[in-house]
Amino acid sequence: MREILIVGRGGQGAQTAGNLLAQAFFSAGQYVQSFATYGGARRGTPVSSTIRVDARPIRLRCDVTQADALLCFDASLLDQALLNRTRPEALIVVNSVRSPEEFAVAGERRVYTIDGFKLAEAHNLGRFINSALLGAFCAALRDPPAEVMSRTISETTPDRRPENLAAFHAGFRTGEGIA
Amino acid sequence: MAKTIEFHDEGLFHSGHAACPGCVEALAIRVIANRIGRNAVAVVPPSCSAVIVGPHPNSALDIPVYHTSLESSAASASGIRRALNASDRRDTEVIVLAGDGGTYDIGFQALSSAVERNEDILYFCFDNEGYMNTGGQKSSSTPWLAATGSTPRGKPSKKKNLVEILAAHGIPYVATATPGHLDDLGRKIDKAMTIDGMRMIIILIPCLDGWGLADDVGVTMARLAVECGIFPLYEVEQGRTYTLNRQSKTLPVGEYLKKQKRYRHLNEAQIGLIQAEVDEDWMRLLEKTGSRR
Amino acid sequence: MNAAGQRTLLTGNQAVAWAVRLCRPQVIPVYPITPQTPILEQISAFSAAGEMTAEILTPESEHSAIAASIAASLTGARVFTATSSQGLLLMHELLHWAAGVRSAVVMCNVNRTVASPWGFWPDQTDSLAQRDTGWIQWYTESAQESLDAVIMAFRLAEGVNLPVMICHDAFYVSHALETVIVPGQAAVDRFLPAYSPRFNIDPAAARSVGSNVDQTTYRRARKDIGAAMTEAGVMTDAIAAEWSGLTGRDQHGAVEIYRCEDAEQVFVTMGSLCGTVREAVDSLRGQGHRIGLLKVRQFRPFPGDQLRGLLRGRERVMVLDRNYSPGNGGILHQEARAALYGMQGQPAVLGYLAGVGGVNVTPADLVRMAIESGPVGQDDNKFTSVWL
Amino acid sequence: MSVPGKTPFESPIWTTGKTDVYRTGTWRSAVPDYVNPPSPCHSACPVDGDIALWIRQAQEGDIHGAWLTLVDNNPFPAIAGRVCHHPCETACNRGGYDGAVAICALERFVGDRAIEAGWSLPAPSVERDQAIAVIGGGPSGLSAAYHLRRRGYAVTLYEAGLELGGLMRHGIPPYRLSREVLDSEIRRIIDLGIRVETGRPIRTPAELEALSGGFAAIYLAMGADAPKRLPSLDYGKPWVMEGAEYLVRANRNDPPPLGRRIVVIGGGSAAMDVARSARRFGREVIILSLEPEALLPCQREELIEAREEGIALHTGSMLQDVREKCDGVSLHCVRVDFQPGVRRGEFKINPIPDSGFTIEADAIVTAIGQDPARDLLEELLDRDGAFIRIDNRMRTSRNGVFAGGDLASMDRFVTHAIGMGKRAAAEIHAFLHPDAATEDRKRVNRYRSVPRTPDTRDLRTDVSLNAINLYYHDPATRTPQTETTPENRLGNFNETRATFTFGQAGAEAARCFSCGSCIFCDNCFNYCPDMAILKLEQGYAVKPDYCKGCGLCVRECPTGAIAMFEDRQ
Repeated sequence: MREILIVGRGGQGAQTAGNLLAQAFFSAGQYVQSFATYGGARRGTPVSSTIRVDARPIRLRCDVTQADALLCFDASLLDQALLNRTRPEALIVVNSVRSPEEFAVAGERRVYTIDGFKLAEAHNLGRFINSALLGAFCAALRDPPAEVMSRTISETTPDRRPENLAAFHAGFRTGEGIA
Repeated sequence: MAKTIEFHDEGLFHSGHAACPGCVEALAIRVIANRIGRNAVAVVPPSCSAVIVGPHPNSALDIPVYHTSLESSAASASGIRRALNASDRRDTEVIVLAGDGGTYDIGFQALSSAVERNEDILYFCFDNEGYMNTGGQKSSSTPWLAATGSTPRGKPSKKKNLVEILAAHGIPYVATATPGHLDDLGRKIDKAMTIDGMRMIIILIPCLDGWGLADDVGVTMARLAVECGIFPLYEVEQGRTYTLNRQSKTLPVGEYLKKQKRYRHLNEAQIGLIQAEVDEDWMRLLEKTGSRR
Repeated sequence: MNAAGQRTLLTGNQAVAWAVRLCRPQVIPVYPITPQTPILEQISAFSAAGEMTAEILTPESEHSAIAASIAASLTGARVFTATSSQGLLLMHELLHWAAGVRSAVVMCNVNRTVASPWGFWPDQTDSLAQRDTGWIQWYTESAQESLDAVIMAFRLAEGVNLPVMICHDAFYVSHALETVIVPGQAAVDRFLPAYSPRFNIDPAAARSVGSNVDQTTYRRARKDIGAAMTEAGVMTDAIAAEWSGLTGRDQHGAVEIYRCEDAEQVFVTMGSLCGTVREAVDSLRGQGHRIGLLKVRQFRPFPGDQLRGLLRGRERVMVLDRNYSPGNGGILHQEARAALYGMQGQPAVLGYLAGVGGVNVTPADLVRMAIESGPVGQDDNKFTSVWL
Repeated sequence: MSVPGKTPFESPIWTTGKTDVYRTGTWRSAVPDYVNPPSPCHSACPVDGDIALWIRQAQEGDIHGAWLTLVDNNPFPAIAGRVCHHPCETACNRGGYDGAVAICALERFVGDRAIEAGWSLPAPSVERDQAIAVIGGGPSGLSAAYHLRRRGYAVTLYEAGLELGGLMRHGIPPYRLSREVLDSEIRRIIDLGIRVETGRPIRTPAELEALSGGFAAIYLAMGADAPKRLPSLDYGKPWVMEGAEYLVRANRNDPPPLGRRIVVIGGGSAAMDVARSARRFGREVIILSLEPEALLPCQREELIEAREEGIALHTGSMLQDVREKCDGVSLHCVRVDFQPGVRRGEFKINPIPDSGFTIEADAIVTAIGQDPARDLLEELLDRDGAFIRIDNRMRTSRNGVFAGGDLASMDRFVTHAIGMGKRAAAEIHAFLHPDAATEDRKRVNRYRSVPRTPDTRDLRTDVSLNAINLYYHDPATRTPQTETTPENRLGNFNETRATFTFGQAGAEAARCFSCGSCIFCDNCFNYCPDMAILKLEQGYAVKPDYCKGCGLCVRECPTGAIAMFEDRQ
């Protein structure tokens, strides 16, 4: 079972990304369990989404405290408290113009950075970065398969579908390059 | 004899009920039951009505009665309404027979909501101006200066004006009535039954025990209340169109107050204050009915 | 959608809404409250899309919602409602009423902490505080179980004329998006025929209900509720067996046992915690411990006989309570101790307040607890529960 | 349900029956009863008229029915509607509200309608062999003859004069009672088949004895034709005259030549009639009465009209002596303090010192009452002062001989005489047919002589105004009769008042409270909170099982026809 953590700020699309990811894993034949941040979420406040993925039914019903992978929509959120919720060998993808080296993280955690805003703007998505980040994250995680993820985006994105798909693929290519 | 009434008793309200001798609430229920007919369901919260139409295993009414909790008449009636709608029985009338405590006070929240949703319910409030079934305590319908078990020296605040509150909701129909004007009550029931949505008829019930009256004067007292203008007979449609059913008040309030034990502590000055209040309210009502510009 | 059902991703609340849609209730009075609100919203969305045709009634309070529910049920409608926490507590008076008049309302209560202070976390004190109201109570572990439970609950409620409360935990069930098999409409229709109560509010019969009674009648009415509860205990297992046959999935009745075959120690709990316990049991079994789980699905009527049969001769029972009754500890603990009291082969019964207020309980916590409990000792039957 | 096991749901919480099983009648201590108590007008009526009933019929537009009800008790509605002193109106409950109902005027309307339409009195339903003699063709005799004839008897009416009518003809001027009306109503009675012998005075025992053999019973109603005289006056003087004589002549349009200024002494209707007749002949008239104005025995209307016609009044005054002068007489009078006595006709007077005054006049006419003739049937029948003594069944001391009217009573009113004739007929019938007549007599004396038994509700208490629910009776002023202006009254003897029009009669009839009469309005049925009133074919009954005794039916009865009584269950 893999446990994935997606964090961002309210309004950035982190929770949507989590749902899309869960849906894609489900479409790929996996069992998933996904939670979004719960309670009084407000725009700008930190939000997160957690996903458990397994080949067999998932029974565990407790908080994710040792994530295998982390997708971080906002580099400012990547603090020690967040890192403490990941395994020492966790995969971390963070939306940032900075280089991975600039992020001091403990253990054997692998940090990848991606300039989500640049990719989003390049595909006329303004500040909607979740497709691009999902692309990079899928590539780094090597799961779910790109065609399943892109189909999920295609099926569930209400508008600007071509732009989102293009941004996803661009992100995926970037992810392949850096991972 | 112009003032006698046309009334057809179909036997839908049965003898043997548990109302006090001379109770005009029972009289009102009799008229209501027979006007509404058999294709109806009644919701009754704890109140004198609940006692009157009971007790188990017998009922005084020929329509089913659901005895609900004190605060939830309007909600319960809504549930029945929706269930009937769901089985395509929209022609079945859902009525509520509640007291003022269950309407003005504890049931007010549910009532307001049902009015806001414009549920298709015909709600009768038997307004005896207090919690008479529990031996006579004040409710928000108890008039200013009336003595009750919980206001032994007279209620210090005014009676809540439920008609105006409901009118402000834009309720399709709200009317006042009394058991002293059965022809008027009957007409209002008939009219209400032609209107869709929430309808309310507030019936003043002079409580023989609670007001300190002889067994045979319930009807008389209801008429006095109207004649002195303390309880005007009127109707409001869609919250806007006001109709006054008795055009003038002809008696000083003292004629009404002095016949009731609950006011016997009043002095002439206080009666004067009540008169002034009644006069003012009457003028305001006339303005709304367009009788005075 | 085929007869076996459609695999889909749903939250626990969405699964409940789907179950409701499949059961074709005619009246649905609901008032919004976190974390129940998505149930109302999903049902409203189904209705807006024309996918279900119930009368959805949105009154000013939970109190009115349950009042309308009871009345609608007595009028012969199939009725569903949902609430949580404060909403359930506001309903309290009428919860008694619902059972007293023998309505067949099915309700989903999302277990949430009770104020004050304010919180949105999973905690079962809200529904357990309603245990004496005469409602059948089921506690579910997953979105799938909630979905199946709602369907079975209508069968049970309408079979014995008692209201049924499906309780699922806030967040861990209500908001967890998971794989759920949604059964086909035809299967549900076959399983759940239209509601036709023996008595209802109907001008044609003109019978009244709920008027004031004498002492003897009141006592008889209470005894009848007791008899219906007993009947419900039998019927629950039969209904589960029938629904298993129709869905091809294992459905459980009043209790479920997990790896208890030779267990010396048995966890006893309800709701979402069961999943975590399963992981702990597997882990402990892996370390050679003979341990299992008894999941109480049905808290009312309390399956005391089944607990006695299944726990007879075990060394130790560890009751986990995600609730707290100040002054007497965990409610399930107290009920289990009472059920097991004085029987031959009575196990030691330990109570743990695990997850009260929604605090996280991990498999590791439970493994540690089981191992650290050591050999059975004198303290193992102590009256009060222990904070975990 | 494929699940095994039987559900235990046989709920005891649903109702299975109706509340009729609870006999809430056990709660009560008092119970209403439809007693239809007498209306005050009825109790006051000298002929026991069913006033509330006939007015109710008039309200409904059934004038013929109203008339039949009227003539059940009184064959002279058109006459009574003009001359009755109407104690009914004094008693009328509406008087305490907004003015008594104009019962008398209504009666006149109905009576005139009958004359106009030519309605006949109901023929006897049986014919009897027995013959009865009625002596005296005045109101009492005619009334007795009528009621006896209606019961089937062969009646012979003996009248001393040449015309029937008695006082109605000799004593009442035509401006109050037109002769056409008088003749019509008398003729209608005679037309029932009554043998009339006029010019046949029966004054002596021998004359009476001569009749006795041929008749099963005899009713004496010769009236009081002996005028009282003022002892202080010399009736031999040409300037003194008795009122009765004056009226006989005036009514023949033959006014006595008494001069220009006439003083009439007396305060009753006869005095008024004399005065007003004299006024119509152009005389200056002054009335002098012992009674103060408030106690004048005449009717109020007469007083008012007399004044309107220019008649001066000196009430509470007594003539002390008269002095002849060359051009007439001087009446020396004094004001008096008048104290009425216990019995009718009794009084005490005390002259008020220094209150003397003088009236100059040409003549004096006294109208101070009349007595039966002193010599009448002397020695044959017991007497009671001036009157023939009768018992409470109107029997004289001689078996089979009954008496009534002014001959036997001090009540000097036409309708009293009519009423006594009616009662005499009933008593004679009872005398001749004791078995068959019980009910008949009961009916006639419905409220007067029914003995009280434990089962008799208090029938004799009149309906009071308190028993009338005024909510059902909107205020409405009394309808006045149209009157001729005073100027147009003088110089002729035309009737001064007009009969009601249909519109006026309808409006006035509608004012009647129908005191004590059930009007089948259904109020008792409609206002009963306990559905304890049963509607019958004609009327209502109380359901003893359910009546809680609240009295709401009584309170809401618009006519006071129901009353509460201690329950004897």
